[in-house]
Amino acid sequence: MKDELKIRVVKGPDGVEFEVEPLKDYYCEAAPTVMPAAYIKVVEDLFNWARSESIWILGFGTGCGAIEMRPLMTPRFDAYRFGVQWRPTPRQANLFVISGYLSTKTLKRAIRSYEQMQNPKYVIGLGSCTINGGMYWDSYNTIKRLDDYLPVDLYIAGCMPRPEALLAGFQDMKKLIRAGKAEGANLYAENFEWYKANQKRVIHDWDMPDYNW
Amino acid sequence: MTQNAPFFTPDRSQYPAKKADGTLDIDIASGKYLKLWQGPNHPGITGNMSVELTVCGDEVVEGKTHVGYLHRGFEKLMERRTFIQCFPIVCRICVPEPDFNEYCYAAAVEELAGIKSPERADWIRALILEMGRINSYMMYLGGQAGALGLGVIGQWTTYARDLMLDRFEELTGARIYHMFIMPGGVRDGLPEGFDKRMEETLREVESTLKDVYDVMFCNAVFKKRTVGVGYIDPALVDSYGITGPNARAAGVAKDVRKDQPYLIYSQLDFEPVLGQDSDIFTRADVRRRDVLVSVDLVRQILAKMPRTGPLMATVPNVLHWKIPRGETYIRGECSRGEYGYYLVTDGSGYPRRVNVRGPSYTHAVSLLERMIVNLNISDVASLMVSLHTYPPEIER
Amino acid sequence: MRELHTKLKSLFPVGDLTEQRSNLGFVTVPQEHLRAVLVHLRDREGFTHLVLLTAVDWLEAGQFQLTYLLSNRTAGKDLGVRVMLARDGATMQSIHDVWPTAATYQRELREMFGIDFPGSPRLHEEFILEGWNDIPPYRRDFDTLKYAQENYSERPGRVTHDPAAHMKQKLNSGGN
Amino acid sequence: MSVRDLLSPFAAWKNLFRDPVTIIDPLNDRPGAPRYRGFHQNDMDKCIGCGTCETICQNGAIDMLPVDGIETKQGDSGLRPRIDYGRCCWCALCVDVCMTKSLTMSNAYTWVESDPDAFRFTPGVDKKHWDNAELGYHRPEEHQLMAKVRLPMGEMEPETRIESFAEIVNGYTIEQARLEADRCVSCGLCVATCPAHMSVPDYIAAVRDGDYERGLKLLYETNPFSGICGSVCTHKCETTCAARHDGDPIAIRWLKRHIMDQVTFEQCRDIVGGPRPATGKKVAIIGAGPAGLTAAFDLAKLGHSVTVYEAFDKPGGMTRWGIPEYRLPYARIDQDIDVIRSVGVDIRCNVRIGKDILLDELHNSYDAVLLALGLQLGRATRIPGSEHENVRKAVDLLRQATAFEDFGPPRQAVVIGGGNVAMDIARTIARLQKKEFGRVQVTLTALEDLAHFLADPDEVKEAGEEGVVILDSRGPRQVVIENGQVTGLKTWHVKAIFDEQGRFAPSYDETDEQMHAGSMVIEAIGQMTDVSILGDTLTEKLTWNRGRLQVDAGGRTSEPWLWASGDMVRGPDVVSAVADGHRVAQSIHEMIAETEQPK
Amino acid sequence: MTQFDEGMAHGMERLRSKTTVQEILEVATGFEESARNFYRDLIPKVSKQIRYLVEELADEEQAHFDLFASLAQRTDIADQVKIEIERTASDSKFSDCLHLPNLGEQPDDQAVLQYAMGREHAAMQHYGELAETAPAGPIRELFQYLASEETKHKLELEKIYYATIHRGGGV
Repeated sequence: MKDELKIRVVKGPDGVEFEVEPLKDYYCEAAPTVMPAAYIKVVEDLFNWARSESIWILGFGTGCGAIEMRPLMTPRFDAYRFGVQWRPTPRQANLFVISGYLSTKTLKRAIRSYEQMQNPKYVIGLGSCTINGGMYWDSYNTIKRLDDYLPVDLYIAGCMPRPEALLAGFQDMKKLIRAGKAEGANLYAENFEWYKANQKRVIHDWDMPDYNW
Repeated sequence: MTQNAPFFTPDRSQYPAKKADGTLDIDIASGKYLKLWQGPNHPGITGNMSVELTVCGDEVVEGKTHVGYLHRGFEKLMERRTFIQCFPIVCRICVPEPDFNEYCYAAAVEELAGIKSPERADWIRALILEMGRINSYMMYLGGQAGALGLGVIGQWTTYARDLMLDRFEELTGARIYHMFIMPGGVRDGLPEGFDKRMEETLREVESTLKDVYDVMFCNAVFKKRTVGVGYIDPALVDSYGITGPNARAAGVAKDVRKDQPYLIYSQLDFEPVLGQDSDIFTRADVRRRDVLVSVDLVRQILAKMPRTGPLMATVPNVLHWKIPRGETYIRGECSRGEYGYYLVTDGSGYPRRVNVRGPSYTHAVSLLERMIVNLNISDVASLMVSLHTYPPEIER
Repeated sequence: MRELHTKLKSLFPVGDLTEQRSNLGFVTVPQEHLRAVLVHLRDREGFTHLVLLTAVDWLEAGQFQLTYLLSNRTAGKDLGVRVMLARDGATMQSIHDVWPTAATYQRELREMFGIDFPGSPRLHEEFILEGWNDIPPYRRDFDTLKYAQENYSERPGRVTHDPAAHMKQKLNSGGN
Repeated sequence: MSVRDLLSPFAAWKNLFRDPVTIIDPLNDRPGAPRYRGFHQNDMDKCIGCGTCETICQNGAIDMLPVDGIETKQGDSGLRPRIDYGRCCWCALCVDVCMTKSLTMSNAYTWVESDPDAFRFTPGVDKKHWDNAELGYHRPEEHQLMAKVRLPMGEMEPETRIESFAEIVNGYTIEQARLEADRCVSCGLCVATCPAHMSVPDYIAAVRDGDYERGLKLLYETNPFSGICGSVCTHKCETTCAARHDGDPIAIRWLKRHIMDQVTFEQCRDIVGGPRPATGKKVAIIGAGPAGLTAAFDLAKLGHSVTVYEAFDKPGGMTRWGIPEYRLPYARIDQDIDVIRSVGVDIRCNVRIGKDILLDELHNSYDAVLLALGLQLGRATRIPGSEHENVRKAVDLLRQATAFEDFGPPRQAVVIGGGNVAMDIARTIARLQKKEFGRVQVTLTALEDLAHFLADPDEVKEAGEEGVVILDSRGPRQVVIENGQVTGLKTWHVKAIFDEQGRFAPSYDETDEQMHAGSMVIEAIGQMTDVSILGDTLTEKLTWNRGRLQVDAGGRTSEPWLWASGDMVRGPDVVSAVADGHRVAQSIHEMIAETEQPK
Repeated sequence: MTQFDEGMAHGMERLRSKTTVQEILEVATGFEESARNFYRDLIPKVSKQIRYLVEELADEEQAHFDLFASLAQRTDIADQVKIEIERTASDSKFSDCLHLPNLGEQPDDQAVLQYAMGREHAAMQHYGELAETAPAGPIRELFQYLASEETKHKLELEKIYYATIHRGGGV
């Protein structure tokens, strides 16, 4: 365990000493819960419509594919007109685009980022490597199938997919959300143990709480 | 404002104290210091990497570069791929400017296998490398401005870069990973009407650069934040292995294209762009002017290149291509500095060892860690961008 | 290149010169003389730029080859200085004080090859890998495919056929 | 810092007056470039399932799978590549190495799916919207990752070779062989075509590596007649070679020969490893041709005592008596046979069944008897005049030539036939004429047109170079005899050799009659087996199938003690005979093992 | 001329005097019958090895016999025949180049084939001549039909002959 994650005693400006336990104090330990649909279908549909029209992407470029997001953020492809925008922090985002392969080191950060995102939230796997390892199929440091570790709603094939393909993916994502089929976050909550077991199998340096939001 | 606050000591340079062995004495528990992680999920970071900052107030007292988030083990993977199978994988080592990987790898294989790529292929290779350089710099300019809040620059440069990607697409068949320069030559010649469309694109790049000059370089805010900040002592250039615009901005005329001309660069007319002040502003300006050089080089190449002739040398059957034992190093001047491939072969059908020397390796780790000390937190992103680092070439 | 080699040879017990190109040569130096050779090259011969430092695993010979590639920009020449190390318990003196940037290379070599450089700063901090639990991955005896298959699940359902075997079975079964 | 630095940034406002650069409909307005490497297409008619794409794919993205409706046949494995887009990196190396240029890439690039398992597809089989896209990456014509052209085999000039019976071809040098071997993609399509299923890609790899011991070992695993086959094999394998779709097929036969050229007799002998512990079982084999001797070799290696009876004074069968020396030097036959002898095979020459020893005797004193008689008898055309004594059969003349008997070569000869035997005799006569009269006067008439000659194209070409006049599409009409002497052959033009169903059905045009002068007419048409040694009783007892002995898959006849193999049951071809020899040996061995079992 | 050729010529003369389609067919059927009997008698004489060939020839004649016999039963023979002769087979003249062999006591396959081809050839020619001399109408058409049938059979034999003699083992 890293030094800064150990329990330590800190003296405050008022001279009072107190104990700080980083892993325990700063995070909620409660596991994620399934988010039920609204009682009335019309209301749920309305919610889903609203969600689908405000896809806020977490600006975390986890791999190569991130480079094709820049053109989307700029005037030529202009994804904003489709209700898609990028946010710098997980708290403000509802779509996590895993842009390609994930090394185990990034997987750890990606999981934390995903868990910090607010419900409802979605994941898109971008490129071949998220589907079956892609060209890093024999690498010792990258995961091969993303859906073992995070609930993926949609995949876009390509190495890397072009901005147009990404846009098509966002459009499909909208359709899924509107149809109420983008249930990845609930899947994650339902199968939390399974996901955690998978994650811990490959992340050897597990110096973080199991879940935090 | 700190004068009136007795809580802080005005002379911040006494922090951190040094231990007897010379290492910094940073006791987090003392409450004087704070750990601040910039990245990997952070808008002010150059790609998927992170810097672990120890700050005292808003001043960085220690910075540690953390890389490996993009580590795929290329050098290991290549050891179990045949020489031709390595060709598609190398470009993935650097996303914004992948072609140097293709070129250096191909040239290394050719040298050890005793193959000479045809002249026409060399011209096309140089064309691609210069196009990639323009792209890389355009991205950099957007990033450098963005790191200081000048979002509009990125909007413009990304558009210009995208036009260049269109040229890449029609020439190579792909936007980002071109996989066009293969051991032995290149895949194909220029498509019909390429020159004309290229000229239009170059004009757009030039006009964008003019706007960038007006809005970014002649901008009081930008100057205020960059002039005199992030100074690299020219004396550090060799001891820290600094190359490319980072060295040239410090007045050291390091440019592989001139020092050890490769491909057809000896037949082109250009001078390395130099700067004197070695700060963030100068580095940005050197790169801006370097784009103009590249634009000119692309024009020269298109005017001078042969239009007929073979594009591929005769290579052995690629399925069982064996290369005798040997080792070599091939370098090229990429937008960030010296890019090189060290290739060792052992007579089998697979490379014995490939080592990729990316310029960011020294820039983003040892150099950044040295320069980041005593910097204001708000300048960290700007400094990092000004070193123009791409993490995948560090960890590969 | 030849002149330089002759000069070096008169000063140090260096091996033969491998001239790869007119401006690139490789020379093997005994482990204990490396530092002196490097300092000499840097201070007297103008090889001021450490281009890279890396290792090659000659598993069969039980050796690591360390390659210190130096460049003399004004002369436009490169010299690769090779050091052969015993693979078991490989240890090499650190040159981080000759070139500060070497510390990073040494950290990487420590992590990826398991070569020790006593005295090199932050040598034992993780550099690229995180929580690595196997032999250093760049060693030749580390099988990346095997590791990947054991640690990461692949999408099932892939099966292939060898054309020759398939044809033999389809066309020639029954000894006909 | 100046005032300019404060004002200049406002230049950005000018963009208010610029046309927007935004693409209105990015999903439809942006087709991939003409060279774009998008999703795969595969032309099912061209694809041969060689799997080279799978071999080169560094991502392991391609599987070769059987596909409904695509049959496995010679030269087409029936497998088709299925691509996993969870692996593909669109490098197009698979397109670059595709042997038939069937695999291409379209310029389509959008594929979004919720189901991660949906990204596997067999292009050309699983219908996709880009199947008919015309744009996209196709391998440029000059972009070639493998050599297309076969290394030419060095051979004697026609003027020189016609002077003697010296072997024509030189064989590859090591360097040439390596370059030729380098062209092979090791797909293995040829293995099924080779009757003996020789491990072609593996021994070619051995040539590439210069490891001739390994190559030799591989050769002897499947073919004890490798020396002979290296010279005269019909190399059907080369007709299914993947390389022939875009360039020349690999010179498989010459590479085999090259291995044999590089090794000594002692190495061959050591590889096969001498006689094995005896089982005490005895097998008699009649006929020391390739089929008989292959069976003998196999059986001897299994420890059985094998005696081969040969009617002529030297073993080798048709390889010796039918093939002229300039194609196959006798020393090469001797070496192959000596290796076979070295495992303990006893070859008794000059023993004629029915005359020197009776078949019944063999039946009584051996555990099994194998007939490997070959096709020793030439067929006659039986056209008018063909009974004349100067109308000869090619097989007979070739035999005489081998035995150095003088049969009085004619000053002018006409050969009937378009097969290799016809070429052999024409070229043999040509050499004899050259020696005796100083000039070549041989006319060869064949029913078939040049495109359908049974002879190897090389043979036809070389015969022409040596001065043999080759007339195709000529049907023999009559041997012209004047004053008791043959003066030539009359032929009619053959209009067509195939009927609508593609069956052989020559049809004549009697208005086009030609006369070919010659004092000897040589018939080189079909051949048949001399089955008279079986005797009437056995002939009646045996089951026959359309003129040939009825045998099971292992070559066993309806008589449990008697097997038959080689040309007499299979049709003529050295390597087929070898393959048959193996099968029969296996069958005989199984029978012997079965009878052992009860003990 | 061989014995069968003469015999056939004589039989053909008999046909010339017939005036109805049924009558002609009856005679033609008789020819087929005698041919069949000839081959059946030959079977035991040839070596077992090639017996299949003679058996096939006998079967073939039997098939013709059956065909003509059934045709004779029909009332619409004329129409049937007409349809057939529109597809008249043309002679390839291949077997013209062969002698008629003397079928000795133990003929070989080549001799049997040559004999059979000769026989079909003669029949074809005779029917052809008859067709030419007969007045236009159903009778001529019937002769044309018969000539065509024999030609077809002959062509079939030629194929077998080529495959056996010219290709048989010949490389």
